[in-house]
Amino acid sequence: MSFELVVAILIATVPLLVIFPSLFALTTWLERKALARIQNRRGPNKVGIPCTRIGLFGLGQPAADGIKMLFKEDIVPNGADRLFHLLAPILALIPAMLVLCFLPLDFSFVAVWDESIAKDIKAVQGFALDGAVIFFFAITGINTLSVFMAGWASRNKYSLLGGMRAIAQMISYEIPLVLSAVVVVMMVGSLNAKEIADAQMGWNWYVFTPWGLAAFIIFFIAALAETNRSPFDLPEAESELIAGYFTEYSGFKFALFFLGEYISMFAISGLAAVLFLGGGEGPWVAVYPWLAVGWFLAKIFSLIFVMIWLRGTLPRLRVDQLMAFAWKFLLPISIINILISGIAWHLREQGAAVTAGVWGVSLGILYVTAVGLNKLNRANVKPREYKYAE
Amino acid sequence: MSFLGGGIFSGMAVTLRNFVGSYFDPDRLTTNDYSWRPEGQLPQSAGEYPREEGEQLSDATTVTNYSRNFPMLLHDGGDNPMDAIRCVACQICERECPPQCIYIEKDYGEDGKFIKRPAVFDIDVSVCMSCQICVEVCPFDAIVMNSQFELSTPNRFDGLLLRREDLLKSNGYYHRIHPEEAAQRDQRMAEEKAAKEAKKKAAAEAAKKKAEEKARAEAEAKAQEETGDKEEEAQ
Amino acid sequence: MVAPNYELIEQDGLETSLLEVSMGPHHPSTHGVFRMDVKLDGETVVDLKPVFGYLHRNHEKLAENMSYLANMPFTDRLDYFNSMTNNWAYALAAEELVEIEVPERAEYLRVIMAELTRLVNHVSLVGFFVNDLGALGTPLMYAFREREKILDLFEEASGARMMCNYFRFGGLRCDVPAGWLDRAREVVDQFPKFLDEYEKLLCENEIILSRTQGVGTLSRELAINAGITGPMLRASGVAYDLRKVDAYGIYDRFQFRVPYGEVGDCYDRFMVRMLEMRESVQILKQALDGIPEGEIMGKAPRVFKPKPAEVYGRVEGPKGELGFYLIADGTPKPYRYRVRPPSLINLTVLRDMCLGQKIADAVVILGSIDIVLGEVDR
Amino acid sequence: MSELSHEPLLKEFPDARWDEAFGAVIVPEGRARVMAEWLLKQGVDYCSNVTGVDYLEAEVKEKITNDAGEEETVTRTEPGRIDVVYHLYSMRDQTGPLVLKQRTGRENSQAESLTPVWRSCELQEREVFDLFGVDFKGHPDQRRILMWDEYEDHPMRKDYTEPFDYEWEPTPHDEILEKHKKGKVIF
Repeated sequence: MSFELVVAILIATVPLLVIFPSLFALTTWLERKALARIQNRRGPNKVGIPCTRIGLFGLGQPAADGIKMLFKEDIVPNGADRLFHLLAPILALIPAMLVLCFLPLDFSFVAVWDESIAKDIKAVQGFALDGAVIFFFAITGINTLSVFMAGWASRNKYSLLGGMRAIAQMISYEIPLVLSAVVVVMMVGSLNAKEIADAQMGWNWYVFTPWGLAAFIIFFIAALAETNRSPFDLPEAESELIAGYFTEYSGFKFALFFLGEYISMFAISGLAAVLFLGGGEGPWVAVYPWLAVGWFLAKIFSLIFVMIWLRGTLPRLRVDQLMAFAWKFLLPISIINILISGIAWHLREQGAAVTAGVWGVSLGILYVTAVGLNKLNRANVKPREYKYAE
Repeated sequence: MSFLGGGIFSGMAVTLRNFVGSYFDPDRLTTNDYSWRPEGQLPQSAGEYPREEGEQLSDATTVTNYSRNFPMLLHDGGDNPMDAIRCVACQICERECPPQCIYIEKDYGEDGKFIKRPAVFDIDVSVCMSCQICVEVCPFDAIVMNSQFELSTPNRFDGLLLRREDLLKSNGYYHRIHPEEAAQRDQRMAEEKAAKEAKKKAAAEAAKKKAEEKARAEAEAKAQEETGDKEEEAQ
Repeated sequence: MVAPNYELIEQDGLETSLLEVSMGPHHPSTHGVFRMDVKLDGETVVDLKPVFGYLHRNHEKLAENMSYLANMPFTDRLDYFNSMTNNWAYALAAEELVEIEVPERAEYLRVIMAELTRLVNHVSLVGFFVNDLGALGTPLMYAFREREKILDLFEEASGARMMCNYFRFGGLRCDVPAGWLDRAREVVDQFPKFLDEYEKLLCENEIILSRTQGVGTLSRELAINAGITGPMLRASGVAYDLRKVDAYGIYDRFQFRVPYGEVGDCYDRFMVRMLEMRESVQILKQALDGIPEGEIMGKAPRVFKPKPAEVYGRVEGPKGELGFYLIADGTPKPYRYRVRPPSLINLTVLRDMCLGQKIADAVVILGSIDIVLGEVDR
Repeated sequence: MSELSHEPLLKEFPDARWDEAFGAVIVPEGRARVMAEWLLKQGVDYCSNVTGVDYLEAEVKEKITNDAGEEETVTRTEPGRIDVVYHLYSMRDQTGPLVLKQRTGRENSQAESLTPVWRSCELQEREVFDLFGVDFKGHPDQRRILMWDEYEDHPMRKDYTEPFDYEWEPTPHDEILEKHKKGKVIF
């Protein structure tokens, strides 16, 4: 292995390992701050630079939390499976970090001094892989295992219930997640993340097409469920299961779980940005290629803000409703969406009139399907009128 | 619900309005900012908190003009507050206190004679429940509610036992923390005092009158006797 | 919903056992130190046994060793959300013992305080209820934002925010300070605006609808037979409100309606409380407009020493019928003092409502009953 | 609210006694369940409050007219008893209250459970069982409710004495409690 190749590999991977964990810290702060503002509170605003009274809007909070987590006692319940109890958080973090390399973050602009290194960087980047999207889903699947491991190894009934819920939920929601990604893959004809992003150049984002929009919404909902975010945070449902599968975790193991969860949030938002929001595309990217990374992160953050916003607004679904929602609502609608997008692909480039017709019809079909499925599933659920006695 | 997911969107609109509103509308940002205060300055308001161990809020610190926390004893000023203490150690509050947190011992002078003031007046604030019953039953307006809320201490036994000296506060302080209530109380006390004095005066006058009448009657009787005597003498 | 036959499962040769979970005494959503011993088949509740008493302090025995007046502050601590209505119920019973006339202004102020308390209780209950549904405290924080304004009013009037200790036999402890009525009017006028926002946030939310409708249905017959009172009874379709039935105090002077549901599920219980708040605002507006000047204390005896008698005084507390049963024996202490706690008696049907539901619903049903452990355990 | 008259009840059950002083119907022994079922049929559908009252053995001074027609003050010993008090209302007719009292001795206290008639008695009768030690016949689930299962005594009885507190620790508050115990602070 030549020295240049080592440099190239380092440049391609190290930023991922640096940027995202530090963004994790920022995101915890952001989430707490945004939730606080939604709830008319201030949020963390005291921890800033140590030994001074400079608050910096509480930006020191994540660091303080991290230090606290590191020094906390690591408690393993008596009778728990120590090995799996230890492995679970590690296994939660590894796949989350691994999938980051399938995001089309092109760091080749760093190597301005050597054209060949830039070329090498491009060659070793994971997203250039032909099956990047498949790899992405395959590796995120491991996450399920870690959650169940944690739930089972904790020797706690709440953890067990949380683990069982997590498995059912993650397996169910993987299907609409993949099926909605299939729409884009069909349109592009490639599983290569770079090519998918490039296909949306010139503001041809898939979210701006009816099938793309539907697929994006399904993808986003399924992504919420995959990352255990509200309103699908049943595995860690606080009001029912204390903290679900990590009830018995403390200290650094808990921090690892937390980190893994946030990194998979980044990863899945990143994939959504690649598939539907044009990857790193944005104004002035052609002039400054490094801006692509910025735009990409901006898209990720706006998706994450929506996640936080939803968390601040919505209560949680129930287990049976959650499963019903995946199998009776998201799955049929995503299959219909695939059919629609297939037909639309065949009718592409047939003139503006045909395109408009296809758009109108597919929007109509999708909306009617959604409303119909909703009626079927929740026939008796509607607001009521109330009577008064004088 | 006009369209699919309409309820969720209207909810999200509400939270977004609160999110944005919290930056502009003070009504939507209700929590206190416990901001740092300058070095060497005592905390002045409810939003400020003791920083160093043993540091208490300044005497003027109250939550609002109406809030109550723990009882305090009033004195009417002077160099030695113990001389002007209103409490006469009648022990009514001790008897009526629902959680029984007051402890009083009467003060006896060197000659063993009861001086109308407490020798010991303790309130265990770890037991006190701030119910204000003692204030209501006190016939001498000697005990009222303080509103100083910062009483944290590292010692949970003796540190939370307020002695007579800790409890003594001047009437002026009372006026500062509860202006309305104090004014009303003073007015009522003045009225009662005036009524009492009027009554006393009336009683004194009545007594005087009675005495005068008696004197006059006696004088008359005497005079009569004298005249009788004289008459007798004359006869 | 019919629970499956567990004997059959055993016969198949499969070794199955039910998962027994002890929810509580420290669980995030048991509203205090309350325990539910739940037997689960998967996620479905097969059996449920409520366990009480962690907060028991024998309130009744305490009161029997204390003078009538000295017990007043202890009633604050029963249902610590509604100290004003607790005070009122106790004062009502004691006033019946010695037959004191309460002055007009005091009656008006009592109604104002009780209805403000109802707003405080319902608004924070709805917040807690949605919290149990899994919302991250946002509705609760909005509820507390409004509650603070009312608690400020309480503080100005009585000196304390929650443990008010404001009512006395024959009236109130002190008059409200100058300008208080205007401030109260302002708060009351602002309240419907907040209710609009709250309803927009919650009442049509699809997730809340599907989580609460058809969950924990309580039939009308069982509700009456089990002595359920308050909003929970009205949600089951019985428009029985002591403010109308007993018309204690001066409630017969106000125009207000009693909302009631038909199904008796969690959604009805939630909505009945939302609607009741609007009616309370109506009462408050009328009371604030009609309040006269005058005395606030009736001619109460200096030493409260009632003749031997038995009374049972009850008011419509925010949680249900709060009753005080007093037996006087001619001494300054009550011979027997009994609280009829609505929270405890409403818990009678917890098991009936939870059977066959999911474990997540058990939490929601408990939330919709509206218990305060200070009152359940006393 | 209009009164719920006790007259029909007394007519139906002539052995029941009306206690004028306290406005309560004293239920004859062993008839509580039958009476309750009859009342439920009459529309008394809501049992609001169930509680116990403990009366210690007491000397009562009574003015009676003796055989000779003279007024005389007699001292007699009233035996201790426990009353189980029920406050009944009718939600159907919006009337009430009607007070029922079951009387039982202080030793081996027994009463009939009305839980099968009114479910609202369930937890309250458990509470009376717990705090007063009245055994309710026919109660479906009679366990301690507020005290823990292993607890022996019945705290709401008037002759209850507090057990030794193992977690006791000295506080400055002890002096005043001592004073109260000695009776220096008089009520």
